Amino acid sequence: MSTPDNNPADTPSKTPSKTPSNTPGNAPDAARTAVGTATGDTPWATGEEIIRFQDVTKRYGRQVVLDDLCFSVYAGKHVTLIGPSGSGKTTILRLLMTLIKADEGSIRVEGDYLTHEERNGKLVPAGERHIREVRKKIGMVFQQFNLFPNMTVMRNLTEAPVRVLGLSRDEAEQRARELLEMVDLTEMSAKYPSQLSGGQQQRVAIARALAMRPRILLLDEVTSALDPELVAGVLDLLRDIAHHTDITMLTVTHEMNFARDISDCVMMFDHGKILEAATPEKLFNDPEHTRTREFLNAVL
Amino acid sequence: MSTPDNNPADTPSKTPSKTPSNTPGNAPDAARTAVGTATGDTPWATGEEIIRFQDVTKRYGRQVVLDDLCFSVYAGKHVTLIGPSGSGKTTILRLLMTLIKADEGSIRVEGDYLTHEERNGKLVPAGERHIREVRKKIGMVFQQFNLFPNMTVMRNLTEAPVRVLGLSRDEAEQRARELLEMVDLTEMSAKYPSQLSGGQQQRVAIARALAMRPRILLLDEVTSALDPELVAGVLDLLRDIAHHTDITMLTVTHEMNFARDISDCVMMFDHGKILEAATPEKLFNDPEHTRTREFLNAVL
Amino acid sequence: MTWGLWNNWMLPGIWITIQVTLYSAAIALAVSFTIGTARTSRLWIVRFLSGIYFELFRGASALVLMFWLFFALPIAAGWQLVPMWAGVLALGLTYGAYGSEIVRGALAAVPTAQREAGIALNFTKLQRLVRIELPQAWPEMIPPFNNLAIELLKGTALVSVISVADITFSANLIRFTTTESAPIYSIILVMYFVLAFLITRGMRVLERHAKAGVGKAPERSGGLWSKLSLRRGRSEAAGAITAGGAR
Amino acid sequence: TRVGSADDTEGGNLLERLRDQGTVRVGIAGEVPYGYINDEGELTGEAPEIAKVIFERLGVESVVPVPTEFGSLIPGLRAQQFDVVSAGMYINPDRCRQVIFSDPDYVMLDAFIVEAGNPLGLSSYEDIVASGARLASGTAYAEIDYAVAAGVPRDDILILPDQVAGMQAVAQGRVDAFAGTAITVREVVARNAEVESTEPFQPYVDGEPAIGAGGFAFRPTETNLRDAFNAELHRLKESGELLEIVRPFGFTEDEMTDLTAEELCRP
Amino acid sequence: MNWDWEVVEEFLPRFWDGVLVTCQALLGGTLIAFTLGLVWALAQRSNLVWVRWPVNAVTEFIRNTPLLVQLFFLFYVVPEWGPSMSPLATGVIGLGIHYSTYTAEVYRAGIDGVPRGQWEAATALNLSTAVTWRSVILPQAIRRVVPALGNYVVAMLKDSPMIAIIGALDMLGEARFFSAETFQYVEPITLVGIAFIVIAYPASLLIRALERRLATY
Ligand SMILES: Nc1ncnc2c1ncn2[C@@H]1O[C@H](COP(=O)(O)OP(=O)(O)OP(=O)(O)O)[C@@H](O)[C@H]1O
Ligand SMILES: Nc1ncnc2c1ncn2[C@@H]1O[C@H](COP(=O)(O)OP(=O)(O)OP(=O)(O)O)[C@@H](O)[C@H]1O
Ligand SMILES: [Mg+2]
Ligand SMILES: [Mg+2]
Repeated sequence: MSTPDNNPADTPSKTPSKTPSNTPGNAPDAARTAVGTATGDTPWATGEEIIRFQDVTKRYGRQVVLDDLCFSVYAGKHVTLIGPSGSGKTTILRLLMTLIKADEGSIRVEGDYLTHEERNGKLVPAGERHIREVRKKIGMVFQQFNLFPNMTVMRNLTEAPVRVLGLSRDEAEQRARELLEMVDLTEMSAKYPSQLSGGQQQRVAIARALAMRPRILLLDEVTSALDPELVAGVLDLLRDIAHHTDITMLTVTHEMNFARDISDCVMMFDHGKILEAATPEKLFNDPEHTRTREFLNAVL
Repeated sequence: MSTPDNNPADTPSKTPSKTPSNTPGNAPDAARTAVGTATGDTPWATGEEIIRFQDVTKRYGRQVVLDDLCFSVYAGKHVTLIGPSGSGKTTILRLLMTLIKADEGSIRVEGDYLTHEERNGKLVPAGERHIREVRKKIGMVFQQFNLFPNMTVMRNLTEAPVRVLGLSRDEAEQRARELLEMVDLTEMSAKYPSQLSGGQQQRVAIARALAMRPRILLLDEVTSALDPELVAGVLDLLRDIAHHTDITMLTVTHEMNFARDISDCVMMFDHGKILEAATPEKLFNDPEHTRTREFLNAVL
Repeated sequence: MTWGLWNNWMLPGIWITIQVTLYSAAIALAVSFTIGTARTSRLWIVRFLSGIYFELFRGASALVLMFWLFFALPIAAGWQLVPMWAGVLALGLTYGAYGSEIVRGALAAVPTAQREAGIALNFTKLQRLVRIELPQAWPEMIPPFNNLAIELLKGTALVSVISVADITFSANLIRFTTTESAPIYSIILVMYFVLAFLITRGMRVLERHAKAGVGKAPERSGGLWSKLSLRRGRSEAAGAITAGGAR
Repeated sequence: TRVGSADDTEGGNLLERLRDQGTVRVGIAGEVPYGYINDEGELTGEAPEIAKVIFERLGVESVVPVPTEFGSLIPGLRAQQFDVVSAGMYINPDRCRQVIFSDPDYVMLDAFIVEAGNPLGLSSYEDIVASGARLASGTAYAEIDYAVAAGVPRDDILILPDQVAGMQAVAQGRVDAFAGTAITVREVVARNAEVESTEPFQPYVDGEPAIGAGGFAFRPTETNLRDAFNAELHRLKESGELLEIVRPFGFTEDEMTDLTAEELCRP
Repeated sequence: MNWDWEVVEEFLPRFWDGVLVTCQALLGGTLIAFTLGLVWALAQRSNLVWVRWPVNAVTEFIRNTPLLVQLFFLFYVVPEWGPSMSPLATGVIGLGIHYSTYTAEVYRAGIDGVPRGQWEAATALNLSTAVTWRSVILPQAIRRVVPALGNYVVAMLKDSPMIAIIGALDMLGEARFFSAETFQYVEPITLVGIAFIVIAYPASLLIRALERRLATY
């Protein structure tokens, strides 16, 4: 695994600013960096740059899963990743969530390096403390819900706020109740996950992620483990969140209608590369690449 | 478990003849017995009656899996069983192979009762000896191949002929080599099953069943555990066997084209009953029952 | 057997056996969790040292260790343990080594997804272990721990050879006084069996509670035989985590 | 739990502590008639009965038995499991290096448990060598060394846990003879008609008679207690009370002695 | 701590005698445990209730009561009405019987682990029950069984010093005897303890290797 120290290409030429420095003015430039093939309008590339992948490469053994990837996501925007199976979509989310580490390149969240920190002007591998500080900004919802089966719904929602954010149990429960109301599961708070349907579990999982008040929410095919009749409920909830909060969303989904509804930008992946990125109107109606067209024909 | 003794309806009115007594003359009659709904031509009901199910009922707990079933199969004919999942097709083959026992009714193979024998004119539960004698006439190929993993291909093919038929090892190997040539696996004889692909394993399993020179071959969805690209090879082999030997075949399959190719008769099952039996031309093109039509629409 | 023998020796013997079982089980449990979790540590040195403990005490014979603690340690170290504690320590340390394998196995069986969910919620490693992984692994540990507890109960008979007056010791004494061997040994074999049976019953209750605690339905009980059968699980052939505390 | 190690007071203050507690723990090996638990579950035997009298006179009312295996008596004493070994333990130089002894309260010859009628005519260790008979003895019994000294190969001696096992082994024909002290043997054969005791005989080691004289053992630091104990023991001997105490256990005038521990400890 | 090599030297000849006895006990115990365990396992699969039930009850009882007490029982009680045996023979039989109830479980799990399809294929090929067991079931079961059996051999090794308590002079017995005579406890018992670890550790490594080797066909 290479660190920025032994990989000069990766070391940023200018010291990254701790406070977000991107202004609307340099957004198009960032967008170009982000997606080489982005053409025409880039309305999603405005505001504060909140996630930045720079030359990120990830390998498993000899297989290159992400290939020298660059892109940025801007605060409050909703970006959807689509692409065939194995193209590396999940890998991106897992890198961001620090569940895995990149082999090359750097990832920044609000200007902070994810796995490195500056000390005396030098970039060194980050300590647990720094990583947890950055990670606080990110929440994730998994395909398989991954609720804690040993805790009631209420405990699932309050455990992390209490233990990690240091909220009092009362505060945490208050917050949890609000969230349960939002996901329409008020009466389930004393149940265990195994007593809920898949759709209910996924709604709890979304609430659990939101309970940490993340600035960024990662959603990895959150409906694909659900029975068809339960999908709509979860998608409606996510639509709600997308339209009524200013949370930045990075979504992997196969639900194209949903992607069209909520996205500011849709990125098409193939073989660990971004094939094209565009507004949903553009990408779904008039894709640049034949590969994208094929893919959309297959899934729509 | 009921025996003929405590179930009068089941005791045959005439003593079954040891030697096959059915002549072409009484075949249509037998066919009527066999399938109540058989209409029009019954070209498969000619020749020697080799299998006869009479009033066979099989239950698992309170579930009736086969419901008072009657049918016959004639020597050298190829009969295919189709029907929805759970309709009892596998159960018929397993009854014939004496892997399970019927609750009521009798099954005869070449006139011999499968699980009973006559002694001094009385029908008594059959001894191991009798059962093995009747079973010699039947071979079976399973969905999951069930090759013996602890033996080479050659041993798989020779073990039973040597131990059961009393062939010398040389004879048995000679026979095995011929069969391996037939299934096109000559060079595999020293390999272990785990070193073969699924399709190859299934071809060995077919050869293993044929090595016992059975008069009847039972085939239970022999291709459904195979990867799609391997199915054709196995079906071709079975077509070959169907067309070039005089072996009686009782096949369960979802491959309708295959069924059409090889069958003299196709029987449609539903809920443990034969819905209709007819030549493949008739059944596939002009089924009597709407249920059959629905089923065919679903699978074709 | 007279009332005097029974009252002065056998009843206290039963109590001693129960005490030795409980104390050594407590030590074994502590060792199991310490070593078991240490063996999943990220730090190689922790893994290495706990691995050494595991191999050492899994290879050691409880009886030999007990002798060593009783006879050799006082001379080697200049201070000695009360005999019962030599026995308790020897049993606790050796059976703890087997127990650590149970803990490690059960922790490894917790889905990685749970660990990842914990990371996504920003729990520390220790919080994940204590709040997520151990509570989920716990119900899975109970059946093998049941088997281990029975092995431990059987092991307590060894303390009799360092003159701790447990059931077996009392039986030897009574055999000696009455010069009758058959009745007393038959009786105490049944006693041990009854104690083992009680342990199993207790563990079943514990398991039901633990399973309910993770929202799982209690395992339906089998027929009469499974009620009488004291062993749980079928790990024998797998060879990984095993009942055989004697391993 | 640690057991406090012996204190540094010159000669030890154990006696005072025992007086305070009112109890003394005596180690016994479960050997009839020296020290054992009787049918009623109570402590008795030649040595415990003497100990009861002496400790009473020393101001310690209650004597609590700690049964242990013979081989563990000395380690157990040193490990403070009990305060006195009251098992009729023989005094010999090896043991004197580990513990200190009171003066002996009896002397004892050896005897064998043999099949009824003594078919092999065994009456000494030399007879065992000559006849090739199979010999057994108890764990850590002094008789083992006597037999070895007489020429019995050590590996041929079956070591059994105690004389009851020895009696059974002889009765079942597993061994031809079980060697023990005359009184042990006398006592145990009384319970089984299939076996009998030989006449007591004097064992020899290197031509010297090996004197089996048993006493009470104390931790080496506790000389004060030992001396106090000795004083009372001598008084019992002089008054003849000693014989009266031990007579119920099969002891006679023959077993009384004036030997001292010092003589017996001399290598 | 004072370690005296002279004591070690003095003890060594007896130690080797003890090693020999330990090996004999282990070998004998293993043979009995392996064969008797198979008998139990087959009996437990019997169709006859009056075979299955008592065998289940007896094995369950033996497995859940202490080996040490069983050894006492064999040593003191059995000779009252049966044959009388030397301590070593008693130890071998005791170890063997005790562990046979464990190996029975191993065999049972191994046999149950053979897929049902194998039985069915054997029936379809008309193989007799005897041939089915010999050629099909047991060869497959043995692969699952061998490593687990190996584990129990190691377990038996570690339980073997119990025979010292009934007077068989294995490694521990010799050490005990030596110590009782010489009052030297540290060296002999430490030596014996190390010996057990030194034998058991490579043995368990071997078993783990075997397990990996046999895991696949
Ligand atoms: N732990 C791993 N070890 C080895 N290869 C891995 C691992 N995780 C992922 N991969 C490989 O990385 C590639 C990309 O995986 P990823 O899960 O990111 O794909 P995806 O786009 O999310 O696909 P899907 O739509 O199927 O979820 C795949 O080819 C996969 O085989
Ligand atoms: N061992 C068994 N115990 C209980 N029920 C059984 C058992 N075997 C089969 N059944 C039931 O018997 C019914 C018929 O099963 P069978 O296997 O004959 O169906 P099938 O027609 O072969 O179906 P499929 O196409 O799925 O193989 C099913 O409902 C099944 O659930
Ligand atoms: Mg994915
Ligand atoms: Mg089927």
